[in-house]
Amino acid sequence: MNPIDPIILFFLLGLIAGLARAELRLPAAIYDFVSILLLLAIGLKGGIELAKQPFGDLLPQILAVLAMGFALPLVAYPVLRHLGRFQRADAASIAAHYGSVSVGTYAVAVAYFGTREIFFEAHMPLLLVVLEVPAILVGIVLARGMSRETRWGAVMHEVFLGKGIVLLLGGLLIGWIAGPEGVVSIKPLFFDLFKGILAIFLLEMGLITAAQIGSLRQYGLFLLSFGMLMPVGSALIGALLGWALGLSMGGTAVLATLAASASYIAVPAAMRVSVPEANPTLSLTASLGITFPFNVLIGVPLYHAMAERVHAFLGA
Amino acid sequence: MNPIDPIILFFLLGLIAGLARAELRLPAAIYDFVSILLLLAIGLKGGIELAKQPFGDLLPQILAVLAMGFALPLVAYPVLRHLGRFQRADAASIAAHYGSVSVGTYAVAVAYFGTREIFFEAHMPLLLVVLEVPAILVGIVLARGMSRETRWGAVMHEVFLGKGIVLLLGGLLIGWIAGPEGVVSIKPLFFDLFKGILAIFLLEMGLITAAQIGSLRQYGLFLLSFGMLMPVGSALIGALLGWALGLSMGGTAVLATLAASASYIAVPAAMRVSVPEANPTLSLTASLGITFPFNVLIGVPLYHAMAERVHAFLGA
Amino acid sequence: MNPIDPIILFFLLGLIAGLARAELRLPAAIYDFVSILLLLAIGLKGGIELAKQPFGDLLPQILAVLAMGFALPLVAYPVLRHLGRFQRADAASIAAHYGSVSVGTYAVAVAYFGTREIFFEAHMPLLLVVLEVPAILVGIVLARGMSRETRWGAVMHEVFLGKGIVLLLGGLLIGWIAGPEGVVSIKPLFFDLFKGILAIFLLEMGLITAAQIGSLRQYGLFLLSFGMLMPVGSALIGALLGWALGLSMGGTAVLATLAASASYIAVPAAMRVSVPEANPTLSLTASLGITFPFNVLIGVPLYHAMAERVHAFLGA
Amino acid sequence: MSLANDRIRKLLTIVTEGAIESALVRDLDRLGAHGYTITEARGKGRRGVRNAGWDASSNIRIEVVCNDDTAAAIAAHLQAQYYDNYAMILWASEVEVLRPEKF
Amino acid sequence: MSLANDRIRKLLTIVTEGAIESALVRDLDRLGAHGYTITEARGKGRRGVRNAGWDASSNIRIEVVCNDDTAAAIAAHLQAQYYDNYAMILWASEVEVLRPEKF
Amino acid sequence: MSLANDRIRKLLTIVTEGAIESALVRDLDRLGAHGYTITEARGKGRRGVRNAGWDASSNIRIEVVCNDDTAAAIAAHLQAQYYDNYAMILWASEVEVLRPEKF
Ligand SMILES: Nc1ncnc2c1ncn2[C@@H]1O[C@H](COP(=O)(O)O)[C@@H](O)[C@H]1O
Ligand SMILES: Nc1ncnc2c1ncn2[C@@H]1O[C@H](COP(=O)(O)O)[C@@H](O)[C@H]1O
Ligand SMILES: Nc1ncnc2c1ncn2[C@@H]1O[C@H](COP(=O)(O)O)[C@@H](O)[C@H]1O
Ligand code: NA
Ligand code: NA
Ligand code: NA
Repeated sequence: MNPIDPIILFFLLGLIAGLARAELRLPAAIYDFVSILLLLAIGLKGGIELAKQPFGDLLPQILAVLAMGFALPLVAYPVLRHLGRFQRADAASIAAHYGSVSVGTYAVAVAYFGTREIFFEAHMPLLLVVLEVPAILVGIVLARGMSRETRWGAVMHEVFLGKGIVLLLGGLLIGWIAGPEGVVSIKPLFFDLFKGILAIFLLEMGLITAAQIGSLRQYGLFLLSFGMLMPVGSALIGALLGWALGLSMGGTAVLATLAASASYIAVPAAMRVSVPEANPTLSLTASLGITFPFNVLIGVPLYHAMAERVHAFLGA
Repeated sequence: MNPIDPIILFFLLGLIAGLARAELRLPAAIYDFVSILLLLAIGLKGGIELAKQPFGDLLPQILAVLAMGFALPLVAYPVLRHLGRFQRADAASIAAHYGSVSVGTYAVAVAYFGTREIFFEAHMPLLLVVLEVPAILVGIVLARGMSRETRWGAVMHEVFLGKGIVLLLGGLLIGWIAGPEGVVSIKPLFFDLFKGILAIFLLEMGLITAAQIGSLRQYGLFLLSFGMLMPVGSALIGALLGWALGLSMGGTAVLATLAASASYIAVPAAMRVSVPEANPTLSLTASLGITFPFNVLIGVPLYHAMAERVHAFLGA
Repeated sequence: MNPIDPIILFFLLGLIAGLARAELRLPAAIYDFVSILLLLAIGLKGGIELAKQPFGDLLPQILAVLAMGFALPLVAYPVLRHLGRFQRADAASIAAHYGSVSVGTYAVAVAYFGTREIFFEAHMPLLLVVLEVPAILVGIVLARGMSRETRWGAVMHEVFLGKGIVLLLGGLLIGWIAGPEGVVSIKPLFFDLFKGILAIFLLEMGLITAAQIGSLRQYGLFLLSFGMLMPVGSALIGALLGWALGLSMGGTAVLATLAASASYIAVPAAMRVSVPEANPTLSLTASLGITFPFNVLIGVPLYHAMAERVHAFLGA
Repeated sequence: MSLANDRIRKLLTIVTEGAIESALVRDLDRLGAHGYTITEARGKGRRGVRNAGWDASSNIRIEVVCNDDTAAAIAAHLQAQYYDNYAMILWASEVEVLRPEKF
Repeated sequence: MSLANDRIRKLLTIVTEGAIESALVRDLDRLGAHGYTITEARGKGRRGVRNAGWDASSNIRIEVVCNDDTAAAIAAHLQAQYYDNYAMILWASEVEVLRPEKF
Repeated sequence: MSLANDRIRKLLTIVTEGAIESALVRDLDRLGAHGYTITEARGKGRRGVRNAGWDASSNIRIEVVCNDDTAAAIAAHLQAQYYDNYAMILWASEVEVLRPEKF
């Protein structure tokens, strides 16, 4: 059996310290710094790989994953609206969170498969970027209809010029242009420190999660179930898609994880500006208080097993 | 002869820059970040070692060191109260500072013995944690008596859920659970950068120390002597205890350093909340303005020599 | 052909993100931290080399470079005053910026020649420090005359105790005292991470530059031309001096880059305090909005070529 | 420093979510404020604790010194546009300024 | 924006040591404040320079908008409980609020 | 909390460039202020946007509680010494203090 990954333990440390109300707080500037490093590092890694293969080969995958990004919130919305009896804006906003992706969860998956030396396709960061955007657009349309009033210019600005996309895409492009040799000189900061930086990030995520859990009681059972079942459902869709696209078992599992993960950076920021009447506590409680810990602690190994089954049953 | 350790030079740089009123200030967020990294790294290192040996073997040492933690402030208090003519609360608070430990001093000792390749027992971080707490309790009782009014719940919260203990203990547990192999992936951040991070920390400590020295004039000769003699006395107690517990020469010297060091993080925070009438300038001037530089510049090599003598005279 | 250095791409990423008004901002604390690390690292590197050679041998170079530091602003001032029709204070302040140096530009040159494995003299950081100061003094005298009113004490404090000089000189001294072996333990932070840290720094510099470019329109063509021609002229002076001092081709190119670079840390701070009536937007638009990107993107390779020509024509 | 009438202006203080900073600042410009000052903040209110640990929970505190009409316009706009959907609080007081022509 | 009487509240501003933040915030809640805003600060006073370089020397600046009684209760409590032993300063002014029902 | 006359002081708030902090603080001491509180800030005014991204564009916000004469002296000094050449704004209001003997 594999040992517990220490980065998960950092998450648990943060979570427990937060629940115990310990005097532990990471300065906001450090949280920012650490996220910036992670986003750039993930982008760079993807970019280096893109430099090795013709972009055209990836186009089918990109389009398929884009389609999944549009589909997932459309699956989530009716569940939230009718089963969960959420107001329209809230259902749309939560659906957008779950249709998009979490970079932190992706990083945990990368670490997980890296430790186990399981191969996955190196252009995954590109799919991460691709998956980030469509759910936001769907969420806004679900909340507002195709209303003329929506200031799509502002929306697009918010979506494409948010910190997450700019740094991921920027990293991708830098890695792609500079190539494997070019990046050697910045490797010690962005690659060698990656898991250590991720550990610090997860420590803070544990503290943030603990703060969200307080509001869990308020929203009760439906949100709790949704926050654990929706990712499993999405993961299945992701795993099947990965298999259909001919990804390796590892790649399938990572795509399943991407599908399962729920955004807590890009989408909240965009929803705040574009669908302000949606209650951010609801969506953050779900995505940070339930789904993030679920994915980090249980989800990733589960989606690993899922990908193995899919590949075993459906053939490689 | 060994060259001067550059980390000591960073401390001197900060000290001189501070005394010269240079426009140099480390952002508070960076000071926080750097302390968090040091505390986690020290904890992790200890935890890895604990993973290698049965915990039961350490119990006698833990109990003995715990006893020393209770004893040291009881030695310091009468000196401060009667020779120093300090008010009760002040004497109790200063005694608590000197009974507890300084993580920065410990880190300097680790670097010192590391450079010289002198072996010391790897579970020292555990003793560091153990020594941090009892002096705080003794200090409060000395200031208040066993009064019913003391809200021990709040005190315990402050003591055990302060940043220092949470990160040290958290690091210990993570290192212990993940073990040597598990921790490999986060080694570049926590272990390879350790001395560089310590250098930045000491630069800031130099600046802080310089700010304290201003208030030295005000408190005069007694505090100055106490700040240099008390650590030497404590170190002797620590060295004898180390020898009695069968520690190696290096371990004995590190335990002596721990005994000699005075807290400037955990204890001030706890005293501020539990013994507010104690003047924090007094204790910080002593612990930061006198004892910290004394230990860093003179103390560590002195305690090294002390441990050599003790082992030579009393036999190994 | 050499691949594009990724650190330049980070600068471009920041520049483009800034111009596109992306939601990207590096916390001020991180900018501070990153500059502190760069300044210390550059100082340390120079200090290690100083430890290897007798200081006396460098004295002629130091004096010659000092003279250049006094001369450059005297060349710039009449151009700004008469051709540019700037007010006396503004002309003096801008001249001071261009007579002094930019540590960021120097770091880019170090990275450039490092990647190409081109040798340059290792005591360049010493010349960097030497060049930082005289232009400030000349600028003040140009603005005020040798007036009795100038509080030279305060000026000297500002100049010699600013963050830049303290950290560069401090690093130099630490490197010099600790020597190559002493510094090994802090190498991972200061040297291995150097280019990664520089990448983050340049990302932020790109964002800052983008913010300056807005005010460019206001000041028009003269400033634009000055910001690109002045560095080329200075570089030529620097290159000739480098050749005359017997520097290697690489060293000549680095000295040319130093001469070409314009300050945006030490000089603005000093001018703000000593020549407050000079408009800081003017000088920062020139030095940050024009000259910094010019030097980083075009200048360094240009000065490289210039040094090659000088050495080819005038003989080695 | 006499409280001469022509030197009296309104000081508006707004505490709200960091997420809407750019939109808010654009509004202030449009509504005629000649300047503003922002500090990072955290706090508690109707919408719970906002501890500034990360983006979504950070507050900003904006101060605007302006004349009465501008203050009224800003207050009305914020109340209409943001008050219901965002963590926001706003208070106003009278202050005396140097160089009243600036505002 | 008329200074209508029913919209007038007290704005209490407290500057004190960061070390007592959690205790203070608990007290504010207990004494009836509906909210508060905190910013990081440094400064100088009777107890010397507090330059915020590290934990023990950091200040916080707390603002509370509340009604007169709550303000009086908070001021009295702080004076009794903290003023002697902590670096602390407190001032109060009158402000006009939007949506007075919030306070 | 009555607005008793002997508890009324002036609160001066100054927003200006971080670059002159040490000079300013020296001036405040000299002019008789017993204390001050500083927070980091950014903002916009006549001299454009100062976004605090780096040294040259950072603002500080200084508060000084003092008596009328000191306030007048400080305001006059700042106006004479700094107002023309530095990004600076200053406003004053009346506040009630606890322990008036401190100021
Ligand atoms: N009574 C109050 N006094 C001071 N600040 C407040 C008060 N109420 C709310 N705030 C601040 O305004 C923010 C938003 O308030 P709310 O919309 O009530 O959640 C809070 O996070 C606090 O920072
Ligand atoms: N007169 C004053 N004006 C503004 N702030 C002050 C004043 N006096 C003290 N302070 C602030 O209150 C803190 C504690 O004050 P003290 O208890 O006087 O040391 C100081 O660190 C300053 O930040
Ligand atoms: N009307 C205003 N209201 C609030 N703050 C202002 C105002 N005008 C200027 N400021 C602040 O004062 C600083 C300097 O102002 P200025 O000298 O006008 O550029 C700005 O960067 C703002 O932070
Ligand atoms: Na998803
Ligand atoms: Na001790
Ligand atoms: Na130059």
